[in-house]
Amino acid sequence: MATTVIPFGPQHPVLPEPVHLTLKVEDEIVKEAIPALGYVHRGLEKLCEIRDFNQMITVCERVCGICSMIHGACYSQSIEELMGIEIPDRAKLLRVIWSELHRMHSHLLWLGLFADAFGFEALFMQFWKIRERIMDINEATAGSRVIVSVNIIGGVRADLSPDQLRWILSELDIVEKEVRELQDTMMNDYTIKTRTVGIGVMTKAQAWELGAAGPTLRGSGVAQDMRQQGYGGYAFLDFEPVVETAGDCWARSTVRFREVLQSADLVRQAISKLPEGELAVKVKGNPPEGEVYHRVEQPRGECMYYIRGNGTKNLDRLRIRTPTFANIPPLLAMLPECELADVPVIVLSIDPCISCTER
Amino acid sequence: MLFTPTVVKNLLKKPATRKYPFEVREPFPKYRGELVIDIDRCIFCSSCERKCPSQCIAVDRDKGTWQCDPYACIYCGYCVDVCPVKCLSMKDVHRKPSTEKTEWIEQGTPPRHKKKETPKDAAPKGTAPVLDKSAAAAEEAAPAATEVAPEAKAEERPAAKDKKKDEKKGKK
Amino acid sequence: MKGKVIDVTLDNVVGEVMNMKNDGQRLVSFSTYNAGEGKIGILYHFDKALENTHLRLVADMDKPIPSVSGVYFSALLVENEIRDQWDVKFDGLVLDFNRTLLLDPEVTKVPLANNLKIGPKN
Amino acid sequence: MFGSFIKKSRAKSPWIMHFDCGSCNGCDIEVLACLTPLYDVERFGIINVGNPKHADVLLVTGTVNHRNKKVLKNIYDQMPEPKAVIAIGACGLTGGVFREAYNVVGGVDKVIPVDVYVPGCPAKPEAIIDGVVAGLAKFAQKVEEAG
Repeated sequence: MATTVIPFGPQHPVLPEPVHLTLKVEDEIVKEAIPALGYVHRGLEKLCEIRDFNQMITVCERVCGICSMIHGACYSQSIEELMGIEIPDRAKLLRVIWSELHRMHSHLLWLGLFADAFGFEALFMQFWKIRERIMDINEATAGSRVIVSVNIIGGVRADLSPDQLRWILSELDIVEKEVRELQDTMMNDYTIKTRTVGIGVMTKAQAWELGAAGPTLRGSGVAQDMRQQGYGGYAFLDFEPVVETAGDCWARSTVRFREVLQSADLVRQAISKLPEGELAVKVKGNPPEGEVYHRVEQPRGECMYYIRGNGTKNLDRLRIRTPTFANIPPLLAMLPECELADVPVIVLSIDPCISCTER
Repeated sequence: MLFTPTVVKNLLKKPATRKYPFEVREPFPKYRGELVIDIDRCIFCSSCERKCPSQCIAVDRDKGTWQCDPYACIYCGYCVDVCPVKCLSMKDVHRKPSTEKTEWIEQGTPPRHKKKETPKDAAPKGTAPVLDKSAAAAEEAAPAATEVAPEAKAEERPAAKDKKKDEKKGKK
Repeated sequence: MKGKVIDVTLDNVVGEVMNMKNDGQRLVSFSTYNAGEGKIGILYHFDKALENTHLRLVADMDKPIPSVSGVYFSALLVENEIRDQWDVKFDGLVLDFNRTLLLDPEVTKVPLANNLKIGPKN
Repeated sequence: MFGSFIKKSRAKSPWIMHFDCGSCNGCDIEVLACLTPLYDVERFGIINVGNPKHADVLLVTGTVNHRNKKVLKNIYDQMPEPKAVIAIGACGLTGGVFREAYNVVGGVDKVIPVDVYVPGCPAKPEAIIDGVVAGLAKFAQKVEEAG
């Protein structure tokens, strides 16, 4: 059988972002996939040499616009760990609230895009309509729809008033109700099941060995979520990772669907436990010499920051390992032996965030 | 088939669409929109310049200019937080799109320097070229406040300053 | 830094990584830093049940470093990235992009190894 | 007669294409949000297409780097005349916060001519709609000039 080479991307209608895959195809069956990255590479890790450590928060928030809050929180937590700062409990829980709101909107966004990938455009519109409520919460409470920019070293910049907390709770109830209405469609619809069940299967052992992260890992049956570490405000909350065992595209979408509901629950818990108090502590001096390794859970999985300070206001080294970077090797292992028509679905099932990957 | 109830529900409900350019929603008061400066209150301390993560602000203390590249600004609001005299603020509406890149230079009186710089000489330098460019841009959207204003500002500013001087004199 | 740090050398890095794999550890990623003049420090981060272990390798930048992508397939992207950012060669990379994973020929400076220029790619 | 009909329809129902250069996804999802029920730019007769050969207006988000500037140029060249380009977000205008990074060339206007600049980081859907409306005016003018 002759091999045909089909380029996938960089500009592809299914992918909002530029990534290129060279697919070697035999009779509509993909035999090999080779990625080509670098279309979004900016080189922001190097910026830590010319921006001071406070300004780097805004740069880190722009690693990825979808999970910007969590990048910012991860960076701030790393610097706080390096400098030995303990931030107020209220700031910790406020970070949790915004982080979980970000996770919700990211997952809803992904569920929409996923529906779009197999041609269910009405479902895409429905999910994005629900998502706008969360964007409104972000805009009203933090000042921007996407990049909320609430983190500072030592705490947070914005506060939530009791009125706003009540409003968030009522909006969350509406969001949860509307999401639950779509649960049956997403999990049991005949068309969706045909396009996702048994597609792109990855076993538990494979996922672990290839270093998959986040919902891709949990969809294969590994109960690992960085929030179990109890970093920041998660120490105050009850938390159980969401796990599915099938390891296919359906399992991964189900994990994300259930995580939307779980995040809503975490926001409620955080609001109920929100103590009164300061928003931030004063930070004096520069990050000392030393290194710090910090991991958080992003919507797409585990994100790792490695920071080396050198006693000046600029950092020596900032290394960001983002979840999609870890999920590309599993993707390369999933693609062979799938049908060409399933490629967009499988690529989207790892929730690719290319701007994260290439930084 | 399982999606049908949602479709029916959506069909019976009011449309979700916000008819944006025709009906503008009440903006959220906390929204970090367009950056504005009250140049008369600025003391040219350069705090905003140092703090800006995007390095888009340039303050010249000797000439008394405050310059910002609005197209590189990332609307983070750090300059607003750090400003000691609170002359910087952010509107709750976004900056309007334009068809030309314009420069944004504000001319104020530098502190302590006794050298009198009449705003009439200074205004054409920075703000006049902006004027005709933004005129083209302004025909569609509602006129952008800062760029279109210089004409008015150039006239207003001396008056404002005279008032202030008068006040000061009065106090003395 | 959280977790245990084990120092390794060029000779035993692949063996140590192999031990880690046999122990059921998951490769999280590598981190690199400048470890003095002409030297690169590489940290191999591993994770098992949320416990971290790190292997620290300090090596010369001009000598090839043995690749661990034969042990952990997922190491290939990181090693290619290090190849891009530091111009460090890896021996036995499964899929070698030869400094084209992220960068194009227009970038003539090695980004993270300061003040180092490179010639055209071959 | 037929020619004027096409001319009119072109200006009344422009097809847009969105290309993400190197954006952080912030502006990117805001552009997508414009297409969803709450903002719905299809009200203006706009259709989002995936093929540059069908497109009249190009929306570009994000910084330009050495690799994607070739893609951007290629896509721009494939679009039929007349065409309009709308650059969105601080990154698309100047490079934004990443201007000084080693792999960033700068704004979109360093590679292709830009008609409308939409500031913001990320630009709000409202701002993008304003930008698209301004871009359409410019596009209609270009169609008129092209005859």
